[in-house]
Amino acid sequence: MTATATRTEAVRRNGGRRLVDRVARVRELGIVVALGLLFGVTGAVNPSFLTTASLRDILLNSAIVAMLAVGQTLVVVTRNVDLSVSSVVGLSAFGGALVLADHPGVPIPAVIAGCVVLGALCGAVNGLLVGAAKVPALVATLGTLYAFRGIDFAWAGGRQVNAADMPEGFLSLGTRSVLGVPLLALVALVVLLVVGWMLGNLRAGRELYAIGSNPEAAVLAGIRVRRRIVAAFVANGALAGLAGVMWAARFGTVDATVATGKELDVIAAVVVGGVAIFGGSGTVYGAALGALLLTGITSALAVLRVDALAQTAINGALLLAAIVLDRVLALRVAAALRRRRFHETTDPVEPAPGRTADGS
Amino acid sequence: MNETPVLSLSQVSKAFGAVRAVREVSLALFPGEVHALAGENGAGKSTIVKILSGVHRPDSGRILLDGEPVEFGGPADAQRAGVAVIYQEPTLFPDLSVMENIFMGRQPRGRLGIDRRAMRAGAAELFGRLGVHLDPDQPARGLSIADQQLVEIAKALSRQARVLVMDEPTAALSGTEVARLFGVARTLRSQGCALLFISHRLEEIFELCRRVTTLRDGAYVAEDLIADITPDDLVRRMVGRELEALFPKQETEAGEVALKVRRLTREGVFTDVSFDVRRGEIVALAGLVGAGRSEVARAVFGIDRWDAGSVEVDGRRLRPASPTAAMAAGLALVPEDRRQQGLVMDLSIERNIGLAGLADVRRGPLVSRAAERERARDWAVRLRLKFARLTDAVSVLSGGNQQKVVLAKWLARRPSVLIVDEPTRGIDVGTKAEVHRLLSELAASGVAVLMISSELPEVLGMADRVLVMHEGRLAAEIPRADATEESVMAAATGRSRA
Amino acid sequence: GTTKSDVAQQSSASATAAASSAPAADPNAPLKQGLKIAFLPKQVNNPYFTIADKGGIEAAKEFGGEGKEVGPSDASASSQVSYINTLMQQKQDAIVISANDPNAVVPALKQAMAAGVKVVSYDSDTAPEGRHVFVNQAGAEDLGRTEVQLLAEQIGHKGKIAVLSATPNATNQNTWIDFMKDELKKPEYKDMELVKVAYGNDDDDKSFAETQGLLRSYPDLAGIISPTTVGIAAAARYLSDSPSKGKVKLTGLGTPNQLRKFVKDGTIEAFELWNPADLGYLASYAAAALASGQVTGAEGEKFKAGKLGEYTIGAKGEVLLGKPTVFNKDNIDKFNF
Amino acid sequence: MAADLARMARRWEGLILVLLVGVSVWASLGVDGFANGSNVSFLLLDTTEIALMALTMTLVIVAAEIDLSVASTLGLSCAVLGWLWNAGLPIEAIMPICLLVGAACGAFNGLLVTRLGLPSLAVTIGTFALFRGLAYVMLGDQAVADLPPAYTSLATASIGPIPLASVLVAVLAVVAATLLHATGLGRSIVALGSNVEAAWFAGVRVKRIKFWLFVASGVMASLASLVYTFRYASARADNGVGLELAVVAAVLLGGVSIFGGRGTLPGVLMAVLLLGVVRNALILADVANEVLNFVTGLLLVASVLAPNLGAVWRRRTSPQVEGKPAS
Ligand SMILES: Nc1ncnc2c1ncn2[C@@H]1O[C@H](COP(=O)(O)OP(=O)(O)OP(=O)(O)O)[C@@H](O)[C@H]1O
Ligand SMILES: Nc1ncnc2c1ncn2[C@@H]1O[C@H](COP(=O)(O)OP(=O)(O)OP(=O)(O)O)[C@@H](O)[C@H]1O
Ligand SMILES: [Mg+2]
Ligand SMILES: [Mg+2]
Repeated sequence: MTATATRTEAVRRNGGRRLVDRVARVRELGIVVALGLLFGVTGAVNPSFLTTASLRDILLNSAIVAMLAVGQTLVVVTRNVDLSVSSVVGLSAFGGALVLADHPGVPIPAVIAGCVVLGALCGAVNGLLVGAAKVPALVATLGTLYAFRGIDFAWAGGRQVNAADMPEGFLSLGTRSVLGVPLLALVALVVLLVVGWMLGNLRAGRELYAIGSNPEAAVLAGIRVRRRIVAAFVANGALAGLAGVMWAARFGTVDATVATGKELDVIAAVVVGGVAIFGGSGTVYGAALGALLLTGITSALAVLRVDALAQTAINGALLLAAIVLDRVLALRVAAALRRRRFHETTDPVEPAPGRTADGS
Repeated sequence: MNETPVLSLSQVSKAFGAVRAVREVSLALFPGEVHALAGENGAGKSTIVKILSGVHRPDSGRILLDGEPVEFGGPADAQRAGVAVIYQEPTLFPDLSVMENIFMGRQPRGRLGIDRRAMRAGAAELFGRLGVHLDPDQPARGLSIADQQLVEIAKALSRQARVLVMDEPTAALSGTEVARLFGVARTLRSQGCALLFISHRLEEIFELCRRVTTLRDGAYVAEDLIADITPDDLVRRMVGRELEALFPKQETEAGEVALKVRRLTREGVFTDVSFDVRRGEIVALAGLVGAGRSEVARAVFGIDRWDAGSVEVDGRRLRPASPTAAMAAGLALVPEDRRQQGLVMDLSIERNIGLAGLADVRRGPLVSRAAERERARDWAVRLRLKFARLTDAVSVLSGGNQQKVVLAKWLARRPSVLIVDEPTRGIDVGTKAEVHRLLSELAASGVAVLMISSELPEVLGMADRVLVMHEGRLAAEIPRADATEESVMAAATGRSRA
Repeated sequence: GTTKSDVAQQSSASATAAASSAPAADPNAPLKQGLKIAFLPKQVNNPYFTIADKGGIEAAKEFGGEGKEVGPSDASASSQVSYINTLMQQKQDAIVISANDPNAVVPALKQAMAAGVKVVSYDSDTAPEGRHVFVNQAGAEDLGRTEVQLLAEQIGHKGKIAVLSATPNATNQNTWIDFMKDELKKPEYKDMELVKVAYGNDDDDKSFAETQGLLRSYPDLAGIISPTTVGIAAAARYLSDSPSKGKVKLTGLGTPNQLRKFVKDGTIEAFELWNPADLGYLASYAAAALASGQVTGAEGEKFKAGKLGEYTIGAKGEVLLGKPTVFNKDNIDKFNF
Repeated sequence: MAADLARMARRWEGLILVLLVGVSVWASLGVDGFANGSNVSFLLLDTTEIALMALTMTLVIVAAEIDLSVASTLGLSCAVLGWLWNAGLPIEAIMPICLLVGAACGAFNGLLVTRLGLPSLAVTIGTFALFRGLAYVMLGDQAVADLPPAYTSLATASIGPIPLASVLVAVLAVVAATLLHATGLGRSIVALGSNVEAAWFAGVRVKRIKFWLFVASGVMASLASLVYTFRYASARADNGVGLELAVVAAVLLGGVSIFGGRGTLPGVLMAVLLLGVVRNALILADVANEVLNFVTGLLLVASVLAPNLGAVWRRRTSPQVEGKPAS
């Protein structure tokens, strides 16, 4: 190759690099735009939606789902999924509440730690099934979704733990604010930042992406795939356990049905947040934004005096709109990239290559 | 040489079910020496590689590291022992950046976790050594096969291993990159690294290696010093018989135009490409890696949408972006990436062969299993496919045999225009000759063949006409008589305009 | 084709034809021993039903029968139908059911009745042709009106009020809400305005968000009625920690255990509920009376229900448990359920 | 192909079959009231809707997509039925309209997936809420119950112990199984589920096929809605809430790979039956509901675990790079 050819090529690729950076940012931009639209429009119709008190409420409402979405992201980037989170939350919430109610002597931090460990154990069951026994994650965790809930039901036997049974100090965790920010939201934020940093800056974190991106290659690269997958599930379980006690502290009334069906909300948040469901890409920040968007929609509909019967439909429509908006933005950028003679193979009109395609 | 080998195999065997892929093979790799492993497709070369890298555990026999027996429980163990491997098929993480691919698991660490700047610098340095122009931050998804292979090479180099195993690293590369790679390999050799090199291009073995071990049907045949043998000797050891001429191109009379491409443009990919292919003619599309040859083929076949221009087959214009329409018009495309584009790895051999021609084996609305199998068997035999059962998944076939399945799939359709993209990539000498004979026969029977190839001897030997692409444009059209290594390379590197 | 009006004609025709063929009741027949009575709540492991069914099983023990609770863990009509069929196969003497869908369970119940099984509905009625007797915890009308009265007292008959219900199609809740609206038409409520009926879907999260939404969109809200236990608990929890605590009044239906804390801290002044254990107890006796032939479900028949005394079957086969209890600071500690 | 089938049978379908026979024998011997005509008839009837939706769900999952909106489509179709019935339309006209509504729902999913290239999981989580929400908008809290007795009794009628609805399932199952296992279209579905790109290169009309699979899934959901409505004689907006998980569970238990490209319809049908039999037998045996859930979960995990354990053991003795997670 001649020197000139080399230089033009280098220039071309540098331009490409800046664009790639931009695309990377755009991945979360789509959802930020959607969030902006949601808050802007709702605030315009009813300004009370944008008061600090209201924003606090929304933060508080999204804290638990956001935390679950962060945990779920850990699992999803490895090309797995954990449907059992809602059952783990239920189990942990009930377990924690029961201990607090029946053994008032146990210190609160010990109860919280216990719940986290309980969640981690459930996560370990999932992790071993998926990582060691090679049961597809969807099957394994659909199974443990039923199984953990069954244990919860058997344990509760129709019992309900009420606010009056739990110590005030514990319940106040669910409502207290620090510097005007709800404590639960702070906990979620800390979890988000820590996990986000680990995924981006630790070898182990990057290896999770590698596993999800190409599992066979991960083995060949000497990555301890099994160990990493188990770890991702355990971490997700631990976060679900933490979310469980948070749930108990927040709602005060706990029975065996706590959080039933929440797994779909969590997955929706992750998917809306731009985490590729077939692994390998996406960030916890996106997932947390997804959770914020979903709870934002629920709150906005409540504030907008939308007819109750229409809420579900509008919720679904807005969810779809967010996904489509995100996709259209991504397509725009991809097209712009190609026009700048940048290397591009995945023509969005054609089926994306392989099934690893991150379709979002 | 009487040093101890760094890594050696002693009497190892490995069977997959009934297939005895490797039978009591011994092999010794010495520091400062490039050792070649030769054999036909399915001879067991890649299996040996995977034993050396800890992917497979041998059924019997021993692996010795510095003369001491070791057991590799997995790739991680082999890596720790200083073995770096470039596998036959790229093993990249498409979602991650090129530099992360290179340093996965060994990312340089700074105070706050991974030190991206150091990683970028490291990648750039490796690319510099290989003369590759890749952006370290670019995601691996979408890299051409050649670029993927180059990243694989960089990855292996970055390990600074004592043993470097390369399973057909050059199959996807053209001359320039191969030369660079060899330069790097020689440097490593002189630094005392032991190298194992596999290639179906015999001239490469003779250029780079000192010793060659030959396998046939999984069994050890011979170990020779390269200096002691000729290419013909090597072929005889591999095949066990004499081979006919390598490029038996028949002279044919070109008929009317079958494929007519006019001013075809896909923005940012290729521009203003016009050419004809006539019946009975083999037209080669040459060029450097990344010149856009495959992209033209993809567009013509309807995989990608073109932005301007037209494609006609037998005088009828093709609908853009529809492989179905292209197939109905008699077009066939053997794609360059057999794993992603050519084959459905989980499906059986017969299902893969049948996939493109389901309409031909129909009985009413149903598929006739008998007809499907008959067709598959017919073509498997014609292409000398090495297989146990037609119902085996293609994923268990060796690389070359997989390539044959892709060929069979398309030839079984009896296309009138055949586009083959790197048809002999990873195919052994014997079969390569067969593929060439086949292409030449097809042309003789009136098929118009467009052949994309990065192998100059193949281009020169097979083509009636050579089209050369440079940076997304047709740079030259050279008739067979004028086609020489020099003229083609000149056009490919943009040094001459036709 | 077949249209709605065709079906209406046919069914009215057949209804007149098939009326009075029930065998006569024998009010003096003794309660049979060893009666097998199955309780089929909307959902098992629901604390409310657990208490109710325990009451029922207790009653069965008293009269020498055998009670059990079975049922789905999701409150869906289709899974209740599976249980009805199973109970029929098991040859239970009576099924005591709280219907998730008043119509969907009817075909299966009819089959069971044809096979000789007596059917009592409690808590949430089925369509009348699907059961012999409905044990009503409290008249829908009574409940709806007293809720409004409770709240009106607390807010001084003045201001905007809202309802936080369960799902938009919860039958019980909707009937009560209709009576609330009717009650509000009376002149003494002319200063009260029902501004919104919100639906928390009996989901903690959603009920929470809906309560927040109510307070945001109606900053001058005076009170909330939540006629569902999940809703009232979530609303109480939210209010207890918001500046609106004590200002926005909350009442509705809930259990004393669940709301004890909020009554004591002043979030809730008063709320009401019947005693679920008594409800199950009465239903159990009604089932036994049916299975023993004491009653057939016709209006005016009487039966004894243990410690609760004598009950009379009213119009449309309804038996009324009695008035709900109002719970407040003064009496709440006397109850434990 | 025969060998393919034989191998499949050894792994998956064989296991499910053994379980099915085993549980049935145990239940007939050990559980009162299981082995009698009316119970069997009820058991079969009770699996109808899940079986119907599982047929198309199998095709969709084999094509490496998923449709989580089926139960909501069912609900919407029920709501349309109730609404039109209240409006006075004859039922014979309403039924085809319902099927059209199902087709429209499926087409909507299909368009979003194929035209915009959105992942079907995301799309159908969205339409899961949208379709159910539209059902609420249409029918609100009304329950339409005065449906024509001719149809409601037809839905529960049976020939001997075999319900008519099961005959419908059987006929459609034969159609679907033939389509998947014996036609070119079926081959294409399997191929594109396993490797879209290679299928596209081989001239498979990827988008068209996926689109029509979603349409089929929608139509099947509305067909199931008709059976559901008439069987329970109740059209409500919340009909069939939560069925999608049951359908997916049955399909996965039947040995279909969630990654696409692998699975057989006989396996899925046996799995649907197995789940039905286990449920029925355990309820009859008065096993508490929590145990029932636990057993369902365990069954799901164990059925995949069992064949894998062998593989795991083998891997211990000889490490080998595993491709996709076995399923
Ligand atoms: N995982 C496997 N399962 C079953 N058979 C296998 C497997 N891997 C390889 N084989 C078989 O082992 C034999 C040797 O294959 P191998 O890949 O080592 O050949 P190779 O010499 O590398 O050929 P090529 O030149 O085509 O790459 C072939 O017959 C192949 O089909
Ligand atoms: N001059 C150029 N300007 C911009 N992009 C180019 C240019 N040349 C090649 N490319 C890009 O490089 C990529 C590699 O091209 P392609 O794979 O078609 O090359 P090829 O000639 O077939 O090489 P090979 O098949 O040997 O890898 C293409 O996506 C193309 O867009
Ligand atoms: Mg090989
Ligand atoms: Mg190419």
